[in-house]
Amino acid sequence: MDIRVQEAAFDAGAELNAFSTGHDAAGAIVSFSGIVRDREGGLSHMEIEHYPGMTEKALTAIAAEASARWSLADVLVIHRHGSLRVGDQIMMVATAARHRGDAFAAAEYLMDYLKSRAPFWKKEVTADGAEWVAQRDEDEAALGKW
Amino acid sequence: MDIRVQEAAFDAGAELNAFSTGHDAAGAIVSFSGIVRDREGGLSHMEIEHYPGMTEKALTAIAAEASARWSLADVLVIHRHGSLRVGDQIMMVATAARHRGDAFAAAEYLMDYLKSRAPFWKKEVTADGAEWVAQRDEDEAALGKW
Amino acid sequence: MDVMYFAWVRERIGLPRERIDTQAATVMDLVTELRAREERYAVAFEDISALRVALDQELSEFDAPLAGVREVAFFPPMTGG
Amino acid sequence: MDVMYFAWVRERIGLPRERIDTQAATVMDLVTELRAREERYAVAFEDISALRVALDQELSEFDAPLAGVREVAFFPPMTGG
Repeated sequence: MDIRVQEAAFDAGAELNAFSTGHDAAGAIVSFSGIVRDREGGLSHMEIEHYPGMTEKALTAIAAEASARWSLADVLVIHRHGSLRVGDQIMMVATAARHRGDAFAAAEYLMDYLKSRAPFWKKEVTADGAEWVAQRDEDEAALGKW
Repeated sequence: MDIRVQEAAFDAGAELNAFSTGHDAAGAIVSFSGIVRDREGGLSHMEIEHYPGMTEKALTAIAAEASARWSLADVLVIHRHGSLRVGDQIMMVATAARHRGDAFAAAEYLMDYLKSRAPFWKKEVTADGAEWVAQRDEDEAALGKW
Repeated sequence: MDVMYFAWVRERIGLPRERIDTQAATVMDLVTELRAREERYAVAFEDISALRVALDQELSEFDAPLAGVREVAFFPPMTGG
Repeated sequence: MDVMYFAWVRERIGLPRERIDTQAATVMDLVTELRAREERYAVAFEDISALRVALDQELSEFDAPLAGVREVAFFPPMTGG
């Protein structure tokens, strides 16, 4: 299990390749990556605040729960904080499993819990000012399926 | 939509990075990659046979159906044929969407249909001989959920 | 019509494709004709529940008609991915 | 105890953390104390259904007891990912 909370940029492709090697029996790899998009137009940049200490604990607990629920060979979580521009990678998760169903379910579970239970907050900064991103009802509702 | 059936190796990380750029509003990217594993020990290599012509048609139809069912910005499918060694990338799919739920569902749908409806056949070659991989009951059953 | 074989069907029959002149009305009729040809065909088509068929590169069924079909392919269940 | 604020709670109150001596028995008692301090606290804690609380870095509830807790954090719903 590899959990990283960092300000620095990362290369999702290079991380995927590194993660994909070395799991003897796990031929199924699922990744999710989140990228800063200018959804409404006019986004200058995004600021991501987090709660140092709790963030790592929360992500580790979520990854441990995923590993308990599904048969996984490995889990990777990387999440950035600080200032990000359009096109930047915000975060990624990856799961390795023998069977693809486990890899898919665990990756989606990680994302659903990370989204609503790990202490990150996004602020979108435009020419008109800055606005904290509101939680989407469907993100909270997504937890109901697990 | 980008569908490739090829004998040549590919770099999943580089493909993921290339796929992740340039979708203006689609910040959610899901990828699946399949890697040759030596599950039982003793695997010399794997041979993948396919049905040229039908393969491309079947993959295109599956990707088109996924695009009709979910709100996707883009779909990538790469599948190799020929002789592959342990650790080689067999294939990958990737989906780009505005919302992660669409990206996850579409990627899993693509895999479920690709697995049982695209004309590829795997043969595992060991020191003891060669054996065609049998379809797993759960792979056929997986189609029932869509 | 062109008849193609893949994976272990190809190996049992010993060739990847052949041209067959047939009056078979359905896929099953064609299978019956092929089984009667030689032992290797009888072995390959012994259990059609273990086989799949494509007509002109579209998955089909064994009771499908062959009228107008140019390419028939027989193979085991797919195992890609 | 250390009280921390994140995102718009931090912005409304105007500081990221402070040391507070309190006899509050529960999180809600602490919120009531804070609201009474100054307008900026009253504004930040106006609608606690829009807030989340963590006790010693674990998500908790507003009716949870504070006995033994060293670090309390208030913040809006998380929006990572």
